[in-house]
Amino acid sequence: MQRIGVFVCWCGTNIAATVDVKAVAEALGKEPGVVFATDYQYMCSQAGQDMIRDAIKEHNLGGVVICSCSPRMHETTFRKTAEKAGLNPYMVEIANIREQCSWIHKDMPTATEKAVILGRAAIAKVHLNAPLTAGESPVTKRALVIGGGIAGIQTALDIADAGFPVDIVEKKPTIGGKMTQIDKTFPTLDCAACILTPKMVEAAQNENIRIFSYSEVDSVKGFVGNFHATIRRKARYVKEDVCTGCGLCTEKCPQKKVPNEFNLGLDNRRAIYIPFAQAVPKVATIDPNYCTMLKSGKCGVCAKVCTAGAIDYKQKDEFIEEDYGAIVVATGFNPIKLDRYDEYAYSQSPDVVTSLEFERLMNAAGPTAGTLLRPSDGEHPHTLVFVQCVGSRETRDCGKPYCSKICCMYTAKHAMLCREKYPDTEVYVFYIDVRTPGKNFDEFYRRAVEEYGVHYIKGMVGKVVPENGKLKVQASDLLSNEQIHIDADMVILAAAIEPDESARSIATMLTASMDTNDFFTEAHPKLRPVESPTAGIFLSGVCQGPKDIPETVAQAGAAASKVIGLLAKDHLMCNPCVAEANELMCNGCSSCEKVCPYGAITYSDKEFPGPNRTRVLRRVASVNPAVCQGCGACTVACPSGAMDLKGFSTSQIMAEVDAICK
Amino acid sequence: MQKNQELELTATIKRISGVNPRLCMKCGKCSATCPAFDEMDYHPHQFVDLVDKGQIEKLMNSKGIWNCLSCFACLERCPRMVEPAKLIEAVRLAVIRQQGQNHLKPEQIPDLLDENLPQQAITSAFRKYAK
Amino acid sequence: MQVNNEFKPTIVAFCCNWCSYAGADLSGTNRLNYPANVKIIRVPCSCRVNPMFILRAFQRGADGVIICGCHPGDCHYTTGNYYARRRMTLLFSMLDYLGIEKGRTRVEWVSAAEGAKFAATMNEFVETVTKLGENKRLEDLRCKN
Amino acid sequence: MQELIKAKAIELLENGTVDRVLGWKAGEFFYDLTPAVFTSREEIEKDFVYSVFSGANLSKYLVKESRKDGKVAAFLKPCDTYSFNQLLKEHRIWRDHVHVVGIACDGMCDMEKIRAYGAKGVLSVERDGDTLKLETLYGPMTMNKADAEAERCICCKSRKLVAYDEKIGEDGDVIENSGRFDMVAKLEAMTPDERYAFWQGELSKCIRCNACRDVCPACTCEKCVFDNPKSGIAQKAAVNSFEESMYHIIRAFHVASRCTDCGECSRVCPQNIPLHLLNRKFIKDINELYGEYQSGADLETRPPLMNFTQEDCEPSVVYERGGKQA
Amino acid sequence: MKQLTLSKLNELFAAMAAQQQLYIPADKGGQAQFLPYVDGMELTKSLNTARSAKDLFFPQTEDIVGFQVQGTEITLEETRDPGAPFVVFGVRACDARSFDILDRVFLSDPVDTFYETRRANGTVVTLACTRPEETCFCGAFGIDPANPGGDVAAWMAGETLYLNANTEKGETLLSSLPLLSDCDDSAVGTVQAEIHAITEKLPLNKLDLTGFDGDHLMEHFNNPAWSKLSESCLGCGTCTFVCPTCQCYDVRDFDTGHGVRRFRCWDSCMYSDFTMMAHGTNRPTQKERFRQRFMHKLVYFPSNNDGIYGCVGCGRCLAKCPISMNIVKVAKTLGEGTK
Repeated sequence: MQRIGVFVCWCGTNIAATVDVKAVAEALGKEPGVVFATDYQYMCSQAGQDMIRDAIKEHNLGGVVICSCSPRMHETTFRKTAEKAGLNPYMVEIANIREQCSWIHKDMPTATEKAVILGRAAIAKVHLNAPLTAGESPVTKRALVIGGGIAGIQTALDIADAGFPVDIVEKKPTIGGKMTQIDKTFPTLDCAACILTPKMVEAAQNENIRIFSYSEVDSVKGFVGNFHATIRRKARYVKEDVCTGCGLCTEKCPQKKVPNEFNLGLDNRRAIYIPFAQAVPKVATIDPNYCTMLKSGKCGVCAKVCTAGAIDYKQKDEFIEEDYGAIVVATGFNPIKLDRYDEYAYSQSPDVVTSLEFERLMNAAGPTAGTLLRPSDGEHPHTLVFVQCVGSRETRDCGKPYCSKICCMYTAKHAMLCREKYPDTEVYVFYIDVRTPGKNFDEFYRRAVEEYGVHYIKGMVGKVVPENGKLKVQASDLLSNEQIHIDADMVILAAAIEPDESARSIATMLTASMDTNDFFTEAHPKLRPVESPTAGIFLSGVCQGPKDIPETVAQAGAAASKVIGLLAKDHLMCNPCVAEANELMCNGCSSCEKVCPYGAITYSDKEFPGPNRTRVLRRVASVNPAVCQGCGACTVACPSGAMDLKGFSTSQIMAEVDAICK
Repeated sequence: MQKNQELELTATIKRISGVNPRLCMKCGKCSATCPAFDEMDYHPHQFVDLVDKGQIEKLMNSKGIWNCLSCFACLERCPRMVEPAKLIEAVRLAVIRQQGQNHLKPEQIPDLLDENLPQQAITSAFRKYAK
Repeated sequence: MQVNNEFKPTIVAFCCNWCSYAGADLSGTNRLNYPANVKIIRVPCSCRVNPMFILRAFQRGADGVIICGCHPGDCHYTTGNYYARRRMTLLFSMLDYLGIEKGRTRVEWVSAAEGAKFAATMNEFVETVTKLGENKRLEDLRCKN
Repeated sequence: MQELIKAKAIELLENGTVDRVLGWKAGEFFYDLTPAVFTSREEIEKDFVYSVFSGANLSKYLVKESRKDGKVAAFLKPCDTYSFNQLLKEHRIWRDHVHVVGIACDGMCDMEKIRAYGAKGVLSVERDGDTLKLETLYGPMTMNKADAEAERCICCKSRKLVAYDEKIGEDGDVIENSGRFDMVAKLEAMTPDERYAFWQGELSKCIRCNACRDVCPACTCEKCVFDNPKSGIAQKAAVNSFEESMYHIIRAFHVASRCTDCGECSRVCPQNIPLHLLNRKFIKDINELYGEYQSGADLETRPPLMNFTQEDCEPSVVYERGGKQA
Repeated sequence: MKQLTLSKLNELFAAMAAQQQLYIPADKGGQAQFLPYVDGMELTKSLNTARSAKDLFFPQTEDIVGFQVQGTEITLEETRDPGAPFVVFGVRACDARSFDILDRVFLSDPVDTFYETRRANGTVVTLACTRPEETCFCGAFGIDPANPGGDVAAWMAGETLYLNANTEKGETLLSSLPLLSDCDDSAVGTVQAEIHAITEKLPLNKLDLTGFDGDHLMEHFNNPAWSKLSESCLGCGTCTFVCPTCQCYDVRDFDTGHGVRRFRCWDSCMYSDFTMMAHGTNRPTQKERFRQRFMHKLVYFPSNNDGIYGCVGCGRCLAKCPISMNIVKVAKTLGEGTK
């Protein structure tokens, strides 16, 4: 039996107004083992803490029960207090008589009675507490970045600059992400490629960075500081280290009718391809869905023309296993599919395009070599209609309830560029609101209107009907309270953006939580915006929420600094409340191992003393305390009761049950 | 009109239609999509706005309410699921009911009977117009 | 009937530390009332709840036992509540099979943000158990006063 | 059949394949066969019996036997092989110390049923196809073998041998619609009050002799929680109706998704409590809620309680299933 | 000797039950057990009850004393059941003999007052076995199922129940029942002869017990056959708990949350924690535990009790042992060793 001290906090009037704290202290003072019981206005104050410290020393207390606010609030505070008095911090238990008692009950006798019972339960538990010491786990000084867009690249570069090795895993054949497809950037109108490609090259050349392109993360196990990932390098049927990127194969390949995803299917590429000229790594990749050699075994042209001998039709997916201390998620976004928006005729007319497609049509490296031409007939368009908020701010199921944030600005950019390059065009922008919070953003939008004469119309497009080579646009002009009709040559839809489809499975793999829109949730929306609630997982870029490039880069840097802060530590303190196997009772049945989410349980054959001085060899479980996170799943899976959880042991919980049900 | 009466009327419209006009983000897609736009004095987006503001009387006096085709295009395309067509229908009903007179009396029915008119139409018309 | 009105059931609530215990705290912070006969035991995860604990509670005089955890998919330990879900489903089914009132046991997923749901759930559960009356079918007479 | 098995046992011993043979040994009567280890031809010839009374499941003995030096041959009936597999899965048997001879079985008889049939003072039984000829203190009588069969054999789940090194006799099949859940379904259809009365009647008979646990191939803990004073639920006697419920619920829960439904618990219960109905309830629920699962059928599939899917039903499913709520 | 036509049996039961609590062997839950008599209850058709009659004098569990705990205050609480007079009808000769064995244990110094009270309260009416089972071997212990003993012995012959008082208590009981009429003592002669004819044929009735005495104690103890005999024993308590003579119990405390109930409950020497002490246990494997049980019944007990065996041949363990190991097999195997 422990010598227990009970401290009842008034929390000003928060507790004392509904709980008779004196009566609680008096009642608990009569409990077996309690040698000291008192109450005080604010136990968490310095004076309150001193009181606890002095009582521990004076009464030689072995356990402390504090009846106060939630343990989520001040458990750490009081543990530290106990530690200062020379008591093991885990000999402190909190009875939550504020959030779970005084604040929910109005009647004083009822609340007081409940507070006494909660106090008794805590006393019953403390009697069975044992001193616990937190172990340490080493930190693997390497980071993994999932996603090789601008967010991933920037994070990797910043971490690498601090001297830590980083691996980037990118599922596409090249890093660069969405930004590679963008022509110009707002509000400066500088060329996206011009600012991105140097960063891509820098990442490729940085000694601390390894790039796994055309690869995916297959599985992640472990925990903060000690993740273990398996990376699948998909077979590209080209030896990456041998290919020189000369591109001869991509010219000779007879399979010419493959939709070019880099240009969003606006033109075609070959079955063997390099996505674009500045790709990193600049190596060819064979598309197994179109390659006749891979499909039917007949062809082999690329292998014949490749002077480097880089083609390998027999290549298999390769798996790389690596340990990491931290993981950054930078999985980015995609525009939503518009096939359910019949009113805009996106599926009916090639001249109705998304803004990202429009980027390619304006880009010098795009399908039209930078000249704006109508996809349907290659004619120069004269009337362009931009529609904003397509799928954004929608509560219908085909849309997204959030604002995609970047559309107002890129639409202004597109409109402005059209008018600049082709002054003969009429450009209409239909908007609900124009949102321009950002440095030089509103000025940029105003320039589109004032300098470039873009027609901004407050209202929405109701329908687009392709008719006689024109797109009949019917829309409302809310300011003039009119319905207007425009015969447009092209309609450009500002499609909402959504997290990449791989995000959900990655979140599950990393045990990181997501919101209903599949954006990763941050540990705290204001104070910890670049960390996931799961320790060791960090968020960079649009995977956390819609962002433009400067914001993405800023968040990427912030995530990197958090990673650097983690990797700079040699050890992390472990949670001492972990599972423990009693080898004498374990029968080695593996039930616990099957339910452990962390793989913290291993088995070994050990010799034990048997009856009559014999030795018995038995298979028994042991828990790696650095890996165990203390969920307790094993304790219930174990039929023998050989598994127990420190700090939440079976006997402790049963003692609490007994005290409550008395 | 008295303020109280106004509030009551607004509540009635909301109750009949089941529409919450506050969901509207004033994008105007309803009006953009409306095939009867030119025939109406108040356009669908204004309907939502006026109901929200409680100015039902204006709507009730409007001729335009009878020009709505009830094609439900606005309802279909509204990004916020406000359903303006239902508001219009509700205003129509309110007009009919407020006039306090039966547009159709039981004794009138025999005269109206037409061999080509489905009985169901009469029953439903009676149900709708006879308070 | 009057006795029944005065009957205040003893309810044990096992709450996982990360979601439901925080949800219970939040209902306190928001001053949302629920009856004082609900007493909460903090466990790291709903998967820590051993059927033994539930039976023990009934033995010692509990009239209802509720287990609260993170919503499936949101478990702090990734999978804990999935195991808890299967275990509790089978256990409750077995208790029902033995003729013990189903209403005395319950599992509810309450997130840290669902203070209102926590209070509402507890109110509802207390009401259900109050209607069922005293736990007679899993009682241990030795533990009665 | 018995002769084939005895010859096989002798052959395995004499050709050095094994050092010991695990089988059934003759007793005072025709029916009281005891599991025993044989080490010589003489012992086997004298005492080895395989008959319709060789009901005892020998798999659990292999937990101890396989840990001894040398190799042991075990004769396992189809349902015993499921237990054997499950024990292998849980690393309880050292496979390379065991030579399993699978033997066909067409249903074991239960002496209790013969007595209940009205036979008193039975001195001998002779099987003639589907009939049993009994010699009793009070004269001869005959009965159908089917009437003497154990409940678990009447609704046998499988006559298939799922693990063996060699076999004797024809291997059978898994039996679909064995009807083994009929009684569970019948209980489920009752009102809670009726069910409660049923189980109180049954469980109150319990004398806590622990035979069900000690014979159970799924109960191979080094120390059972009910024997471990530190578990907080250790108890020696059925002191109170709660203790009986607690013991049987927890025991059934501990073997849930590991129990192969071998039926030994009910066979050995001196108080004739239908304990298999508890285990089968779990099996039936698992089959219905999480998909068909037969423990011991293979070595790979995860037991359903150590597994999950994200789409699993919620525990509230219980409120909608089963008998009506009173 | 008294007699009664069997058709009036229920009237007899009712008359007994009117005076004091009456227990009769009846069927419940598919098996026979001694149950408090209620109107219309019928005698079981089974030869004997699944559990023995010792339950009525030495129940599986009983409270010894209680403690109330209030804070740090502890008060003692008397929980003893004062009991009331009762009659148990239909005890077989074997179970009747078991009371003699239990008496030697519980009524010798120090006297077990709980048992003593119940023995004093109880009147035993035995019933001769007209249809013994093949598992019966009471004859081996000199028990005559045709002369079942007890306070009152009863026989059923044809349509008549005969009753004969053996003790004063029995005399009192019979004389209080006006239903009964007097008859000649020789009336049961025929039925006794019939019973003897059957017992002659019982396969185990002549179990040879020579050599089971103190002189051969070490020989039996060191018999190598124990390993073989015990190897299939599961270590359950079935044999112990159905046995009419097993008398070991454990004393335990149950924490009720607001106090402690100290109770005793049957224990089994087959259990691994039987007589567990701080240093561990004297009988580390099942072999030692198994040996203990049979040595006690066949050797230790007779050595200390004028040659009376601790077994009455009721045959319950033969019928109930999960693996069909039993005292007959043990006695035969050990007997070979001393021949």
